[in-house]
Amino acid sequence: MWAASTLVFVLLRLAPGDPYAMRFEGLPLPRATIEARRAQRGLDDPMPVQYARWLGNIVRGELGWSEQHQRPVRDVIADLLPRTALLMGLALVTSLSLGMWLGAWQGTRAGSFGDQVATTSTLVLYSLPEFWLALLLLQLFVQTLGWLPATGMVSAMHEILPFGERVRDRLEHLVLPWLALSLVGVSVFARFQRSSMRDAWREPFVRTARAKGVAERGVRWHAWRTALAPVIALAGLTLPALVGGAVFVERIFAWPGMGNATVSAVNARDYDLVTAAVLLSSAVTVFGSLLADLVQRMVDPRVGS
Amino acid sequence: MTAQTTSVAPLLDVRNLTKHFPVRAGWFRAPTQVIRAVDGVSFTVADGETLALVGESGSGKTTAGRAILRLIEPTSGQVHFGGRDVRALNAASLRALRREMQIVFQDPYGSLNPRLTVGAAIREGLLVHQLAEGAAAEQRVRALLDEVGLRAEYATRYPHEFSGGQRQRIGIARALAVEPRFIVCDEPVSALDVSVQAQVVNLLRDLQRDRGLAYLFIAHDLAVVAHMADRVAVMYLGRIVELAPRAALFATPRMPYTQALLSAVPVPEPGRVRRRILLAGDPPSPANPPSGCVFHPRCSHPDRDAMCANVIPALEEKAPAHWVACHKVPAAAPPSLPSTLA
Amino acid sequence: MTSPLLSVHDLRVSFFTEAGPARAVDGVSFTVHAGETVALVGESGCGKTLTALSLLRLMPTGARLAPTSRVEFDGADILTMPERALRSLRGDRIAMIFQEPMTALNPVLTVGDQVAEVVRVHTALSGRDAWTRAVDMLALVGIPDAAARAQQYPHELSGGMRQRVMIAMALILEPALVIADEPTTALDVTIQAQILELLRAMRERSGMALLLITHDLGVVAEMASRVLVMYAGEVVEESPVELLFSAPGHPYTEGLLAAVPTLDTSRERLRTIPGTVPPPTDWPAGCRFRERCAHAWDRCASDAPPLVQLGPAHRVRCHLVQEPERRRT
Amino acid sequence: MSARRRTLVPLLALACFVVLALGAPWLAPAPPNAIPADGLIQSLPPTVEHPFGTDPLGRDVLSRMLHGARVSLSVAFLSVALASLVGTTYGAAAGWIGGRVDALCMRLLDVALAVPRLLVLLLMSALWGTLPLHTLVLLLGLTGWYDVARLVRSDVRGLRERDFVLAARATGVREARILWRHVVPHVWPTLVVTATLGVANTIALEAGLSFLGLGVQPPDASWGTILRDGQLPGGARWWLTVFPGAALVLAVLTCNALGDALRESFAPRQVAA
Repeated sequence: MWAASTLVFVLLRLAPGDPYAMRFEGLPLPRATIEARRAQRGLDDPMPVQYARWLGNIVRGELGWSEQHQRPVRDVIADLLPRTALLMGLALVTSLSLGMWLGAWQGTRAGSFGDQVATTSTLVLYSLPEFWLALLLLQLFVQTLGWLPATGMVSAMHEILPFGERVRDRLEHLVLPWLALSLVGVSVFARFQRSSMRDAWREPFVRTARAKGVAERGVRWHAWRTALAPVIALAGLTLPALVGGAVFVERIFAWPGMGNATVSAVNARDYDLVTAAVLLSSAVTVFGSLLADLVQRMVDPRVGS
Repeated sequence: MTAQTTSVAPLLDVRNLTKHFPVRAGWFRAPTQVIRAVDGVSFTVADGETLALVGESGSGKTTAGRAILRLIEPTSGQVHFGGRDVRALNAASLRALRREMQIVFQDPYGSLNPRLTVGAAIREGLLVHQLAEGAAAEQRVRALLDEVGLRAEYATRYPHEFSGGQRQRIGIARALAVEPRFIVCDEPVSALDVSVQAQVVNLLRDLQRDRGLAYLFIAHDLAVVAHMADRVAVMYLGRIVELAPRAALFATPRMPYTQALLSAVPVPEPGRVRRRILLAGDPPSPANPPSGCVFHPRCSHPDRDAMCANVIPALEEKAPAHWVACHKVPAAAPPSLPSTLA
Repeated sequence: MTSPLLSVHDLRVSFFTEAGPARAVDGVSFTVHAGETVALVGESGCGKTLTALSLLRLMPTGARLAPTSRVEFDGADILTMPERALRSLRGDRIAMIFQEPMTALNPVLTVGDQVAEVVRVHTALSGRDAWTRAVDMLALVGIPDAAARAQQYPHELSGGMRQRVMIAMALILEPALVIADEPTTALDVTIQAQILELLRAMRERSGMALLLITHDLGVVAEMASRVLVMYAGEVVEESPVELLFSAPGHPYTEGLLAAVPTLDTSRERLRTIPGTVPPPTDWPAGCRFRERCAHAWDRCASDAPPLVQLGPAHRVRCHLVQEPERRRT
Repeated sequence: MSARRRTLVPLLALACFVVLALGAPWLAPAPPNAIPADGLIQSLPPTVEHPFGTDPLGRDVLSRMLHGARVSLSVAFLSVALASLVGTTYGAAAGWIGGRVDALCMRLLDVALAVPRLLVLLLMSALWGTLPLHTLVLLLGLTGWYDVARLVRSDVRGLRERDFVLAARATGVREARILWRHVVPHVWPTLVVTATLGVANTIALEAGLSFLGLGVQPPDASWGTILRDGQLPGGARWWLTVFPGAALVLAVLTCNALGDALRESFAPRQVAA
């Protein structure tokens, strides 16, 4: 985590000029004013001092001021994060469970007709960029068929709807972003689970289980248990990609979450908010891979010993 | 303290060879433990002689073989080959020395680069030591293939087209290409079927006779060793526990471990009643070897005592040319234990 | 003679490979009586492991059994019985021990679990009782501190201990027949001695029959009462063990015995069998050993020799049986 | 489908893409940025004259797509080439040297992997303002080599212990020659497969960035910018979503299928080796 934030700091310094010079470039402001702002934000201090302050601020949770929202970055994030977490969490659970189920099914009958159909389907799904899938879903279900409400998290009249309708309204807004994120995720996990299950299926211990008189269901369970660890490791490594996918999907469905706000912040040069978003996503990634590591150790005693 | 058998300087002289592998763990790979794979091993190999290094897995025999060639850098000890201090050589002189010291590996599938033709693999040594080039090199490759009993036109084929026995012949041809005086044979026949194994054993012996080669023959199969070796060194947990001429070792093994090892070998003679010494449990881990005599926790010698548990026995000449590391074997006397094979 | 426990008749298993069809097991017939130890010997590629696997219909995918093949166990044909009946036989009446206990055991389950699973699958015992039985069995096969070891995973045990776990798993329900496929090949010689001793003791204790698949003639001599020698997918000799070693009938058996290095030979050349075992896609016509045989004559190339009864329980697949004068010395 | 055909079909498809991209100036009915002379500046659905329709500035979509292919493909190929170069060097060095150097290299890689790639790119474009094309290639390349490094490193580490490498060393072969003759040829399959899958990934990523307005900048055409034009206010224009999107998916699919097929075709040899 510390290393990741250092990396972000280095990345910030790598860019030409500095964010303040850029932000006020071309604006009819006196040079002195800009210099004053720079000094005020400590950008004139030597690099190590800046670095120490940067690190200190992060540790204290001081993420800066969002020029775009005119609020502290911390507050902006507190509002946005739960919405993104909802979307990503749902998508992750769906893709993991469905993908693992499909992949495990394929792995035990590798080469069969059903497996080939599934392999081709997941390959195509895997090749669909999330943002285009999202655009397509939007075009089809909203603009052409008109089955689902356009974008956002709730409709304009949400507050005055009765309770049942409100739930329905929320679900209707959720379904497309969830679908766009999950479909691609399913293909990722299915592809991986297939190959790890196929490998496990060829291991001699599968034959041992059969020789013991274990029924096919139990034999599949034997194989699946050993094929689990690599998939969990992958799930940890996939988080950055999922974050990336969420950015596009939120953007297209105008889902008011972190991803959407990050892109807006980039366009508005809201520099503190972008930095915070990068830091936050790194934190999620690090946490995710630590968690994956932990679960992996739980399901496979060989890992780490 | 060396097991010197000849008065002339031996071809290979290994003294107190030690290789400890650090076990690294954690983020920055700090060593947390030491595996004492080879722990103070001394022996000599004379010109044209075969010394067999036998032991079970984990005894350190393979590591010893590789450390001598500096394929693994030894932790300490001296290795002299043909009078030169192998450990003191710089990279260039070491490469030059490798013309004289070669190795044949156990796994006939892993020891040949699958992307090189057989000819290219054999030729590589000729090229790096500038022994032959072009048509001359081609000629040498064909002659080498012929010498190991393969057809010369195999030179253009790839390793996967050959059986295990044939690959092992290719590996031998590759080692012979640079005309070495000494070859470390690291379990060269363990992976082969019985009938093929016999072919390769005979080939190795023919080559030794024709070329005056010296072998360090690493093996776990005592029966093969009985057909290959002039002298035999038995390793257990990184140490040599017994070293003797072949006939003496097989007829009158003295160290209790050697006796147990010999008695464990299944003999293809049904109905023959033998006194079998069954060792209890598994060999201890080389990361945590027992104090004193490394064998003492499994030893069944009737006089086993505190000395065995606390004092490391030296490898001593208990009978002419018969070296034993055991407190309980009396020096220069008839064997204290009844021979298992008598 | 009582009816045999296991009777294999004309077992044929084939594959389709890139190089054409491979008749990996080609007309193997033999019997195993209750309490008997029979060894199946041969070099790699002779079809002995595939024969063993076929007895429980555990062949790898792609292997085909000929419709005429029969494997009768206690009167029932294993090759045609429904999957359910077969499952209740496996592990309970017929058990298997595999060569490499590292890969043959499931790496992510405790060894106690894997032994107890056999009990749970075949009996009505609860999980706890099955576990207790598993721990008792692990202790019986000589695993020290079995209750603690049962909680460990295969990679935490040594090779010898793992093979003891395999044996515990195979023997826990006291099967009538145990098929052991190279049970000691992956082990060191002193550990091999322990495992062979254990198998002998267990056999005496339970009276099980043992079909021992091995390439090691020393192991055969120590363990078996009857021997089947396989070469190129066929049984070439069947013989009581003493007779096999004292008077081998088939040139291949003879060659094999001569090629085995022994401890007390003085340093003379080993005898060898020239050439190698042909691949199963390319068995020679006539006698399959002909190309490596010192005695072969034209009849060997044209007629495939039948398995001829030579004496009581001694059968040999060689034309020399009928024309012993052809033998070259 | 046989293994051979599974490789050949996507390979031919990829070749088609390359030919279309290279031939864009001759194949395209109109220059990519030409606004119609008759002043008809509006987005029209497909007609015979404009088979894929026109964009909000009245430009011919087919022509823009053909020229966009040049940009999309060259950005992807160049940045993957850069990533492969950096990743192979880094991974091979870490794997071959081993020990503490290797451990340190891998920890650094973990750190780099912790920051999601897309967000690094977002941050950079926020700081740069707009990214010139060569900077985009550079950034995509410099953020895309982690996988290559990891895989090459694990391959090299495995190879380092192989008997045939030891045999070469025992013969007296120099380390450089061992690397070149005995290690590099075995890393090739990994590299080719990862690079192919990397191209697929990068094509999609560049399109995504351009779609967000942060990648290729107007008026230059790339598949992503055309898609972005389709989202401009003024009603649904399906032809601006479907056609460039289909091209994008086809290109990504082709590379993924090729990568999968190559991996399968390399696998048996690796097993045999």
